[in-house]
Amino acid sequence: MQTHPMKQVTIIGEALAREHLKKLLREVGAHGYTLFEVEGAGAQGERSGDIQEFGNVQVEVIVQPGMATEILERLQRDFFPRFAMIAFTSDIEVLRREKF
Amino acid sequence: MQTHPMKQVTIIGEALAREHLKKLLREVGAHGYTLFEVEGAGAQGERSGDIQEFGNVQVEVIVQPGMATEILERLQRDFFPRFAMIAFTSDIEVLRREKF
Amino acid sequence: MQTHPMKQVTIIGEALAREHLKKLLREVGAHGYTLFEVEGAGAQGERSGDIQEFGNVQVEVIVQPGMATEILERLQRDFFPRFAMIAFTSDIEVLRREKF
Amino acid sequence: MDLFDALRANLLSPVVLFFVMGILAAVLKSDLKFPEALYVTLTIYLLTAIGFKGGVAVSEAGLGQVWLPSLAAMLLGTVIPLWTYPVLRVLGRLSVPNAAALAGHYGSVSAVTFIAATNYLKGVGQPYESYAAAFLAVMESPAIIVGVLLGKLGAGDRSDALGSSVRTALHEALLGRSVFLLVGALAVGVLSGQRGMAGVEAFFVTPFQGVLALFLLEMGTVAGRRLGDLRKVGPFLLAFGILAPLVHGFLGVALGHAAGLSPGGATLLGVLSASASYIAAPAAMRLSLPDANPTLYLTSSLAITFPFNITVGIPIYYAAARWWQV
Amino acid sequence: MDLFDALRANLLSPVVLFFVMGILAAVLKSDLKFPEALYVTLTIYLLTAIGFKGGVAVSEAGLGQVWLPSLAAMLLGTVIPLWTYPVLRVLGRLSVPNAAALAGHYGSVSAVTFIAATNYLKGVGQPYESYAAAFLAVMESPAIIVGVLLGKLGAGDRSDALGSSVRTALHEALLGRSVFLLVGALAVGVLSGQRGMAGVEAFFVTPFQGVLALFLLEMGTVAGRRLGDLRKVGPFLLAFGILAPLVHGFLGVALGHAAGLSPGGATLLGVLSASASYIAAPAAMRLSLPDANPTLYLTSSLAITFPFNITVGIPIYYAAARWWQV
Amino acid sequence: MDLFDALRANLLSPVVLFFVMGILAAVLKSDLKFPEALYVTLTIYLLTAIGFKGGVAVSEAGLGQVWLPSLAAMLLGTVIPLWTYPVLRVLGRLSVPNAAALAGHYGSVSAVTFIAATNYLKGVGQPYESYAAAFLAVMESPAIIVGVLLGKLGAGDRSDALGSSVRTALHEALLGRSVFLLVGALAVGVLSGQRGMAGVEAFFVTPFQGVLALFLLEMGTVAGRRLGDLRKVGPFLLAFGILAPLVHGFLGVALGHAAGLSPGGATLLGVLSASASYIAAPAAMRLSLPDANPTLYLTSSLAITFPFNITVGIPIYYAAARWWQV
Ligand SMILES: Nc1ncnc2c1ncn2[C@@H]1O[C@H](COP(=O)(O)O)[C@@H](O)[C@H]1O
Ligand SMILES: Nc1ncnc2c1ncn2[C@@H]1O[C@H](COP(=O)(O)O)[C@@H](O)[C@H]1O
Ligand SMILES: Nc1ncnc2c1ncn2[C@@H]1O[C@H](COP(=O)(O)O)[C@@H](O)[C@H]1O
Ligand code: NA
Ligand code: NA
Ligand code: NA
Repeated sequence: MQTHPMKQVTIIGEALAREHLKKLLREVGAHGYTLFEVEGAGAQGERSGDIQEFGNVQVEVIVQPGMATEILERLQRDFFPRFAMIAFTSDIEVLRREKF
Repeated sequence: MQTHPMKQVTIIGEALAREHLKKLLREVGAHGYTLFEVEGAGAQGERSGDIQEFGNVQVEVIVQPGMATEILERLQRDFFPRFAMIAFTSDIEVLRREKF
Repeated sequence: MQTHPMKQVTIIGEALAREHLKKLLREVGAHGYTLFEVEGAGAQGERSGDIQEFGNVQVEVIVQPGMATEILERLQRDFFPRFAMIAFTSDIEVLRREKF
Repeated sequence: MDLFDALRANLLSPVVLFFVMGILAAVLKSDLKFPEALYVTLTIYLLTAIGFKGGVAVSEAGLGQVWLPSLAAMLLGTVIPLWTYPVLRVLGRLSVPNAAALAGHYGSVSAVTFIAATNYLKGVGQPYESYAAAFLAVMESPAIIVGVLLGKLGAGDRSDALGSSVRTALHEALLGRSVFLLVGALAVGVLSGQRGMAGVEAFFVTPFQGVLALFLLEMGTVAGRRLGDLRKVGPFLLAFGILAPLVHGFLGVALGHAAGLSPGGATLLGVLSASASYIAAPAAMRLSLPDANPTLYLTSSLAITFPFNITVGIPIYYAAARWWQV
Repeated sequence: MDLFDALRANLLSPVVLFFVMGILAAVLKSDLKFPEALYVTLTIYLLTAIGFKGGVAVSEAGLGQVWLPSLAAMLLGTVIPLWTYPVLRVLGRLSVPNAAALAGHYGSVSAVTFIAATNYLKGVGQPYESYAAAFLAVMESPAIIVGVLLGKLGAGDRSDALGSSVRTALHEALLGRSVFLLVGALAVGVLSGQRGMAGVEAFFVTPFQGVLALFLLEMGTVAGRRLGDLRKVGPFLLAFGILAPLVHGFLGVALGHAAGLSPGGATLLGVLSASASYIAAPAAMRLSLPDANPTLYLTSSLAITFPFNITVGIPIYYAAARWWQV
Repeated sequence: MDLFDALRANLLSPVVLFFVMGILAAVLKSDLKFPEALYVTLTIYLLTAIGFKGGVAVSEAGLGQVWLPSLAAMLLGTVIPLWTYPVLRVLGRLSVPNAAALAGHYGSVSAVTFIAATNYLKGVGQPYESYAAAFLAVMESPAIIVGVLLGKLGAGDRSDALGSSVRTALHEALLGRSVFLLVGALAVGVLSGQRGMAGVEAFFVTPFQGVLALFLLEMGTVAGRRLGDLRKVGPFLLAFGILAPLVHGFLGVALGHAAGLSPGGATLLGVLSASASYIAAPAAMRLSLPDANPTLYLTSSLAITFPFNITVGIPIYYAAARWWQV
């Protein structure tokens, strides 16, 4: 079973950023993404999911290490100042490297 | 705190594969799984969650490295040709190794 | 892009433990958490999400390694004996270490 | 109408037929699955509606008429665990926490069973005290507290630990979703009265029975999915899950009769007494009696007693209430 | 009323206008998005209600009157794929699995289109056999099975693999959510009859049209989001997605007429025959004919045929049914 | 009916009592929590219903009668931010973005408050121009745009950045879920008219008040959960959150009177003018004025002004409208 190292970038932030995040991923050229709604709490207080507009989304995107860095830089610059948000990367092993 | 290395296998794919994935996990003998609905996009286009049948599920299963490979092989052979799907593994540390 | 190593603690267990888990995280002093509802199966049988009270929640919390151990110890001691639950840690890289 | 007709009327009602259909869906492994949000929504609607209607009825009847039967109902809920517990300990050879948890479940009530019963009485044209929802409200919690106490004392707990877990149970029992909705809506009904009812009747009353039918379709799938656990609970609990409701049902009918309720009202008190909680009680027990095995109390209350009451129990208690009266 | 009025009455009905509004929401990229749970809930409600109503109607009319047209409907569903397949193969130059999958979709039915048609007939005051929901129930599955068989045999499958995938298709087709709800609710309706209807009418019948309007608002967004794929399917499927329903629609009307249905009933059989499945069939095909390209069958059934029928198809079939009669 | 009776009628209505019950649920930390899908569903239903009803009313009354008061409403929404902004800057010592964001919120409207007001008028038997929903539709967006402009110009933005963020705000304000549903449903109502209403009335009109009661139960929990933030916003915003609606309310009533509206219609214009947006505006401001602090505008609009209007504001504006008339 031949697997290939990749980076998973996880972004958790307020639902309002949803479309902006999708746009960012298109711009950097990610081949795909996965998204779901979550609740949470952090520096910017509790964000319960009862009103969609006030909730959070978690976005997971699997990319090559280089693109991971690019995404983080864009988040740092354009998103962190505006949205309640965190982001982190983790090392994963995928099948079919050409997909990512 | 004694922790033990394990593999987390994450499978993201179309909701129609749901029961088939559960079956696969039973067959390889996984002790458990976690599942939730997500939306996403990839090579096979956008899969928004508005119609269950057209949405995605994300399945997380924690297993011994050997079983992880087995699951990936089965996915490669039986699922990737039929379903919009990705899969990857990551290294984690669990408590109570005997559970997995 | 300067990133910093952190621990992600993932807890998956029955929804009834929800408030207790939040309390635990407050007590150990975690700066935040992310939570969403999942279904799953394990040693304590299948937990489908149709009745909230019978379903599962997945809690993700990003902390310094030391706090990760503390959380695991508390889970081991106070939660595992009472609730259907698993927990594990994984290594991640975050931006803005001061947030965690 | 004799017992046979009473049964027939129930088994051929859409509400019960949809329930059976739900069980079939689970047994045949159809992929019919209600989204969790729908389950929560239907619960919120049913509890709010029944509470609100009950409250309006209370404001009409006046507390003077309501307090006595309500007190009787409350007492009944409180004492049922006291004999259920020893029976389960001695005859059932169950551990202290298991017996205590089960005792709490059977002293408490199932709102859905109650609602199905009101629906049944409507169907057969039997009037009943429409403030009966107040009985439902006062019967849910006490038995849960008693059950927890039995479990803790039976385990010889140190008083402080005892205090804390009773507090947990109290919080669960009084501020848990179901009790809160029921009591809150009751209060709203009492305060706004008939005048308030006029505006919202078309939502809380008119479509009520249909919503119930849809909800029982879902409850059928939920109960059906647990039928597999019947093997796990053993013959004793199987028998208990059917005999306990019968005994408690007749007792409730008798008490209701003594408290001066109409046959309809006596039937409802019987149904409440016969029903077992499967939401509030499990939640409280998981937290306050963690050593009790959920499979036991969930299976017996949800997979045995609940279907039994919905299908044949209700008409039986009704027949008893009518037989008593003459 | 001539064709023009028939069209006007449909295009200005809230149900269709909300559908158009939904398409606009998708095209204008408004952030209007229905939660998945709401979609599932509305489907459950609509299928249960239509099935239940139909069942009650069957119990009123008696099987003697229902079996013949139902059989006709079933046959129609079974044979439609048999000529659709070669057409798609030869004229459309589609691969075996794609042609077979599409054939299955167009032989099967869209419950929502059927419901919209009953709603339209109510609107123009045209009576119809209210047991027609039975046609819907018997037409959904057979074509799917036939489609899968065509695909497998066309690919010269070894019989065992064939067996297994037909079994999958059967399971999907018979125990899939939509068929199960429809058939189950039909049975409930038959058993509980008019007497049972009385209690739940206010939920399953009275608000029905309004719920349908809301649902079509959502279906508009769903269909609208797929309009982008029209480029991908090419001119042939564009034409097919409009001509097939017309041909099948007239055929259904004619057959309904021959089977002794009223103009209203004939219209409904025409609509069923003209409609293409976009839930049950895709689900079954994804699993049993994985080599078929979902974009082709989903786009043509959901983004072409469905909107065509909802907006102009229904009134056309109705006009045909009335023209035929005179 | 004097102010006291007006207040009493409101505070004892189920709608308001359920709202209070929701606040209690949050304050008492009951685990009552509505699923997000239910919240979205209720919003969709309420906006669609109110828009559709309004549209039908417009088609009845004719644009000739509707345009003047609608224009007045629109102007009101546009100018309110113009004096609110300096007040917040000077008296409140708020930063440019905070003052601008708040100004936009209070110029815009809360659909739920409007709906509660129509419900209140129904309750006290006061007729009103049923096309008033058109005012709601035209008042939501303009103030948001003005607020964003104030914030950008106040910050001396370079015109291009200005353009882009105004465009974002425009998109949010015109294609955001609430505005789109409202305007879309209005159009549907205008096109299908009374004839279309007949079919869907049982869903969009009859149960409406009850659904509103359920929704306000939820809104109570939402508002209640934010009460904790009251400490954070300081005494000035506390006062502003109550005085601004009073001032704007009387102004709206006066303007409505001048525009020839009935006391009922004038009350509604007063309510719209007094209400503050807590969905559309926050969404737009988060994106277009990211430097504004959400805690400030969400707390004042959702935890102060909204409860104030729902409980005592509406009857006060009504009393004013009646006093004015005589
Ligand atoms: N330490 C953490 N662990 C897990 N999730 C977090 C953490 N901090 C923040 N989050 C998530 O990120 C969202 C925004 O964080 P913040 O900007 O700090 O309010 C929160 O609502 C949480 O869902
Ligand atoms: N690069 C990616 N990162 C995260 N999720 C992905 C990625 N590619 C695909 N997915 C997920 O996997 C599903 C199926 O992928 P695909 O088969 O490429 O269409 C998509 O709908 C996404 O939910
Ligand atoms: N091996 C596993 N992989 C993924 N999730 C698991 C696994 N085992 C248990 N879980 C999750 O943890 C929950 C409780 O596990 P348990 O206590 O073993 O019943 C299950 O319902 C699953 O959601
Ligand atoms: Na009981
Ligand atoms: Na067809
Ligand atoms: Na305003």
